[in-house]
Amino acid sequence: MFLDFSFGIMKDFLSLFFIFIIIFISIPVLIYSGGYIGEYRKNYSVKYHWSMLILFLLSMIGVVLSSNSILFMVFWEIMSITSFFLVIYEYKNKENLKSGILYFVMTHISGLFLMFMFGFIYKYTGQTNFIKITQMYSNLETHKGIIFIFALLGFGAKAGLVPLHPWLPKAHPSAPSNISALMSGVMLKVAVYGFIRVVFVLLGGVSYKYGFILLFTGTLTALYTIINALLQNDIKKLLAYSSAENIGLIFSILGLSIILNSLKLYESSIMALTAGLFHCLNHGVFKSLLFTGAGSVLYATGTKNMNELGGLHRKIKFTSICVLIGTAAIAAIPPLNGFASESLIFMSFIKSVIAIKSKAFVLMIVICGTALALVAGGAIYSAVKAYGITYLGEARSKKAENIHRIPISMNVGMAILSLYSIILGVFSPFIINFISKYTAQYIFIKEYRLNFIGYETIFISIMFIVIITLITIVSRILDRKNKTETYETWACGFNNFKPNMQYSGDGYSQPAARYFGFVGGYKKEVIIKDTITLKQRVHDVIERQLYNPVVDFITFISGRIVKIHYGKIQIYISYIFITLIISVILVLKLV
Amino acid sequence: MKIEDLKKDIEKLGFPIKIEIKNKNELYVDIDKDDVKKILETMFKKYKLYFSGQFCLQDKDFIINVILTDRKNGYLIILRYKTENEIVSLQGIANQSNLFEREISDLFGLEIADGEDKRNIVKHEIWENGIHPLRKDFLYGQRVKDLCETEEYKFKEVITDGGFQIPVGPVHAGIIEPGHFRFSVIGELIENLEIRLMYKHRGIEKICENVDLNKLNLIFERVAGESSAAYGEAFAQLIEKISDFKVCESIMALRVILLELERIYNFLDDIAGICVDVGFSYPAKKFGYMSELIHQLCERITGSRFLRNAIIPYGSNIDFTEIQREDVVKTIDIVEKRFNEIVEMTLNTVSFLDRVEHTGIVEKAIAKELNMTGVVARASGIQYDVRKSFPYEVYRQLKKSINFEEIGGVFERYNVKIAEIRDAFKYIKTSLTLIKGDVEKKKQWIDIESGKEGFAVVETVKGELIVFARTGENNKMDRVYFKTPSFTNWNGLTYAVLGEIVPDFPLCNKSFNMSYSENDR
Amino acid sequence: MIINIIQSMILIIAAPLFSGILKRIKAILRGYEGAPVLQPYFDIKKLLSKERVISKSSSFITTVGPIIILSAAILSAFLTPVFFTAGNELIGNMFILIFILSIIKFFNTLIGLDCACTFGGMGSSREMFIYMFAEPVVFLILAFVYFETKSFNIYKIAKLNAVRTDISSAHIVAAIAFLIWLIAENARMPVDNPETHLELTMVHEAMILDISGRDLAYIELASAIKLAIFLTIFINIFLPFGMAVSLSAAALIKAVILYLIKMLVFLLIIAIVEISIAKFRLFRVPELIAASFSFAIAAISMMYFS
Amino acid sequence: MLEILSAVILISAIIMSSLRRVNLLIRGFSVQSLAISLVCFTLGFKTGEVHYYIIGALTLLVKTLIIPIVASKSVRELKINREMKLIIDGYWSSILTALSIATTYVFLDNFNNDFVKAGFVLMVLGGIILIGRKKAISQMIGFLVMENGLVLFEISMIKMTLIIEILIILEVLMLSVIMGVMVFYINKAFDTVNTDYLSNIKE
Repeated sequence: MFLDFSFGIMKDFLSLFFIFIIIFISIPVLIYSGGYIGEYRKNYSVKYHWSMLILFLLSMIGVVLSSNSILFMVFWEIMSITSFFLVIYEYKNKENLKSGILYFVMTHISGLFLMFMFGFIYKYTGQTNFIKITQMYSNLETHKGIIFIFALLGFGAKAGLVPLHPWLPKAHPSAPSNISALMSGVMLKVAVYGFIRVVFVLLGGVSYKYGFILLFTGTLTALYTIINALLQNDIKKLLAYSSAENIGLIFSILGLSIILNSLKLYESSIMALTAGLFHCLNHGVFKSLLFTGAGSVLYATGTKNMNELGGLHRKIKFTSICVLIGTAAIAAIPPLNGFASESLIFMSFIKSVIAIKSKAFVLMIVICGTALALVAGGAIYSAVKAYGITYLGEARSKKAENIHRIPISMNVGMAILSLYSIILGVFSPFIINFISKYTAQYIFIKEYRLNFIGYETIFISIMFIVIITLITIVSRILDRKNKTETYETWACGFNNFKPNMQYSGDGYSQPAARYFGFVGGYKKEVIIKDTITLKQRVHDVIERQLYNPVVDFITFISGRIVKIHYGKIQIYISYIFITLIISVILVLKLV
Repeated sequence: MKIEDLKKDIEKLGFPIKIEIKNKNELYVDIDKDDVKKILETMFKKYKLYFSGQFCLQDKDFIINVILTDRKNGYLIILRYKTENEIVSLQGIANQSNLFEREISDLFGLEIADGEDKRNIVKHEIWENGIHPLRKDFLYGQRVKDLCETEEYKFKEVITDGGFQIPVGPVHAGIIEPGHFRFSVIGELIENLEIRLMYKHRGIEKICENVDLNKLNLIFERVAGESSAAYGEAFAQLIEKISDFKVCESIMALRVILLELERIYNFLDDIAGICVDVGFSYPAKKFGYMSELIHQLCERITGSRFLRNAIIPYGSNIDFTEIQREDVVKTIDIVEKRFNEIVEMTLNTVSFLDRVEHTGIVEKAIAKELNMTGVVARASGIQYDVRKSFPYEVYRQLKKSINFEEIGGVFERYNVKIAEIRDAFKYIKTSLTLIKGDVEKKKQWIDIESGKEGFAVVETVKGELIVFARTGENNKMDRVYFKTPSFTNWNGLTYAVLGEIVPDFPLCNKSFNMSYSENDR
Repeated sequence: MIINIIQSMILIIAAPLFSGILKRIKAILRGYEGAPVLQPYFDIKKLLSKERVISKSSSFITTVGPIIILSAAILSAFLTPVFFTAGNELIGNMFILIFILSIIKFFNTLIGLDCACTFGGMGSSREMFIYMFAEPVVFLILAFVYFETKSFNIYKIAKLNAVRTDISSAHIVAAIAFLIWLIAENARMPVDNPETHLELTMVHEAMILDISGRDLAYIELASAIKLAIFLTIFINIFLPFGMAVSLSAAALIKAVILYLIKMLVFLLIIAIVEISIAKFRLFRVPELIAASFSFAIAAISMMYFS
Repeated sequence: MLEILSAVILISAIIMSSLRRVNLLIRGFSVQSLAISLVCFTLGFKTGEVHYYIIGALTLLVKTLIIPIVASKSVRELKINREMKLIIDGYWSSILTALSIATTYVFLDNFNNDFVKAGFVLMVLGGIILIGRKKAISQMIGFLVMENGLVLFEISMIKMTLIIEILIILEVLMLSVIMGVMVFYINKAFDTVNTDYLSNIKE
């Protein structure tokens, strides 16, 4: 038996679509990086960064293009390692190293699962070539479950599904912002690509049971992470959690697609998959935009703690406008791209239900849809919090007052991304219909000509612009008559304004913390003496309850194992001797 | 225990003291400056006295007076000590004494010797430096210039970056007097509240020293517009006490009618305010309407909507004949009937009860610690009513029991206020029977020799009002001191809102409804 | 097409009238005369001729926000059938309508945070808090409507429901869920007190505390239009009987009169609710919305699972 | 007519499941019972069977009038107007209600009668009220809601003999009277009507 090392490339729609996402998003991010990296020139090597960045991008393209599981894994590992090196780029900060190592471990766990998965596929089909596997997926029929589970664990760990997400909120804030933009905007999508490739294409669709597993995992991820996102003060942490939330959204819509597919409701299934794919693209765009925006804030002020920021709209106006577009997109404000895919997701949730016969399925889907609606509400909440606290109002600390100038290249990168966001939103019907045509053709191998959505959005966008223009003209006319005057903000006649007399990030989300605080381990700290100490503390419950015991256990075990060493040669020899005897006994017994 | 026995008992304590009884129920104890703390502690322990206030007199030296009250027997015990330039701080022994000490320190320029809290209370940042308006060398009529020389008032600051402060006031959205509230929050829950008042200090105590006694009742009534009858009563009581005069029962009953009318419209406004602040507009409008009816009644019988210039010493400044009597009876009947209906309605409305029950709780221990008096204290379970402890006019016959509730929340204050209104209806009706014949308007010249002093204690709508006065030359007062109920009760609010959410603050505030102008004397 | 534009224009122009009527009804029920029903127009006129005062801390959000808010309100009025529906319009997707209405909320909350004033932040935070809980209800109501009529297009829904004769119990339950959501979304009484002037308790008003002049006029107009739109959507989804489905004069007149009567009835209902209950405590509002949520679920269950 | 009534029944049950006011619970219960009795009358009018009328009249008399009046009287006397702390708070109990309604409808998929499902929902929601409250009187209401569900269940599904139905209603009356008396005495003895005390007695 030999391994098939035919280095063909995948040229089907799925690969091309994801390559499009990678290139489409990485161009503006690379432009952005040109300015952003300048900050590191003093302390770190820029050449190293660029080479790793290019390698990272190439490896992602490699993953998407590879038509062979071995090749796939090779590129996958290169992608993991380069991204690890990029995460720990600021290696002088100990905190970054720590989170980098967590990322490294998680990404390798992911790799391990994927290895198992491809191993199983190889075992049952004897093939590593994706096209050939597709042709003989009937061999896999009885073993789909185990492969699906490994795919979910492997790709889920990379994409950040709960409970495998803890690396996300650690690695993203540690990485330089252009890298977090790429990791969140693109790399997570590569994991989604892998999942779609394996589950939809290689396995040719799985049973609805797995669809429900996926749906629930996705919904749970979205719920858990959005609440955690809401409670964060660190912009990049908030965005990282929000990425996990969007991944949850994508995975749940994929789950819905699987369910519908296995129930032979192809039309709805295509719609769901289309919504998922389109959301991949859109999330990539607006999340990169928001991460680059966070990067600009970090560049300009040196902090990413929302409670220290504020009033940035005055100093970095262009950035703040771009980020406003990103915020509106993530908040699903029409006619931006977030709205286009989010409304499609919810529509497909409702539409799919009508066709399903089983009431229990419908119930579960409706409940998941409702939960996702809550998530959408939370997404707007956290988006408004992130934007409003960071950019609006007055500076909350000295850091936010003394601002570095932002290089033009960074602004250009962000401008391109915001332009994408608008274009993808306004012209969404074309894109959706385009994607759906090809998903039908290439993934479901069915000929369906579908128009899920009319060209209403375009019409409405035009109307919206016309109305805004009209009202602006009216306002201009009115303004000519009545002057505009600028005064201090009215503070009830109290004129001793201090920066901590405006809402803080913690305060903004406290009402929600009261209801959902337990999800984020919310705790309040109040000490009232001569001065007042008010603090909120949050931690990732899953990380603390699930990961820390494991880490502690491993530390404990390794601590014990260390004691075996005494540095005396006799002891080592005796170890060897004992081992030898035991193995001889075992061999004799067993054979 | 009779007051003579008390005097003997105190003499036995063994401190170098001088004791004097004046005006039947006032015990003046002259003590040494160094003994203050010790004597005060013994007083609290041995005689279960309550600390009610502290004020300063200026002779050659300054004389600090500590007012203690015996709520059971109705005595006032005044500890006096002479000092040149500093006050012995009672902070830690007598609760809330910091307020009084800071006030004295601001107005007389004395140092607080060893107290923790020495912040300005009357003086705001805008005041010029070195000004002490109540000193005799500060000329009457002299203005305090706006020089912004006084040091900045230190609030408790939030130091961490997650928490923040909400400054509210001094200019408010509604028609409210000035006051600054500083909430320390991290979101909605109130973790700490500081109140700063006295934005419009009027110097009434100084004015009182320079107005002829015959016109002084007008000044008294202006201390707090909402309880002008009670302040007028305090003045009448004071003058009658000093000059040992007793008016006839009809006039006494008439005064009670006016006082209770004032209580009715005030508490009607208060409960209307509570309804407004929870957005329950129907009863709010109705209560407001009833309050307006009472106001109009007041105008018909006294010529003033706020019952001003009606109660004067030695007599009555209004006629009260059969016409007025019928008017009162008729109006009260109409209002009482409507009132009971609307109250019943509010008590049956679940959404209203949900808002007011278990909101803004001041526990009994805290209320005691803050020396709270009046309705708010009675809602917290403190059974103290001046009308019962220091009965004046015909209250000895009327006031048999005290309305009180246990928990001390907004709902309890609401209930106590309702009970007070109902009581007021009852007292008015009984008082009407006590008025024999018509009362004629009769004003008598007041002329009192100098050096007389005395206290008047009155239950205003807010609580216990203690007025001290000492007569001086030229038929004028030498010193007038008001211990107003709001002065101490305000701080109850800071405890009531702890742990409540920010949107519930206006409700708690309205249920207290303390007076700003009583502070800005 | 033209009739659609006309009916939407009428809705936009009449929107302040409806809020004027609502205020007047409340005043009369509480026993006083109240302002004339045309008062909102006078207010808007007064605000339009006043100078604009903006805060030193405010950003372009304060400049752009009110314009976008008003545009979104007007745009959504153009997507709503009022008394006529042909059922084959190009526009009118409920999802788009709901999301466009959320523009108003989005910019309102940003305006709240814009002027560095605690009250604005307070209102903004509360609004978002309520909005987050209300979102699932919207989803369920849309799902219900889709299950009932197999359409997302509000014109089509209105037409289908207008010709429907039987009325199911699910329909009633869903209508109640919608009403609760409407009240929560429009900052009406048990959720927010539109009449209050206490900074600390406000939700909607707190956000626009620092807005003045024409900006305030825009926002006031937008919220009046929003209330009118929500009521119109409610009427047209749940009670569309008598709606004109063909272009005849008689049908149109009947439809207009019926629409006005329905509108007045609902304004009366809102007025009675508003004067007879006290505002909820902020943290009890989610309980109200949760009740609305269970109504919606019950409606779907009755509609779909039986 | 029947649609509106069944909507009223369900709405009242949903509202009741998240209330913490005892007198509102009682009011809701009486509205619900009124609707049920009207359902009985309507069914009687439609089918012409007498026993519907009798059940309706009994429900009207016992559950709409007697029990609510007695209960609200005891509430007024005992001054227990609300639950201090629900075991499940309002928000989550509404969510729970929603989920249980949906599940009920899904599981009772096969029955084509609305009242069967409504009856089952009432039983489940009555259970939620029964579990979620501490005060004996609201637990009693929860029990009565369950019984209402039973009535709905019966009038729609099985041809019950009239006698049994009447006996059940009378039994419920007896039960509620006994419970009321018990509640009263518990209150006298412990100064509160909290069933936590009953569990203390057990120990």
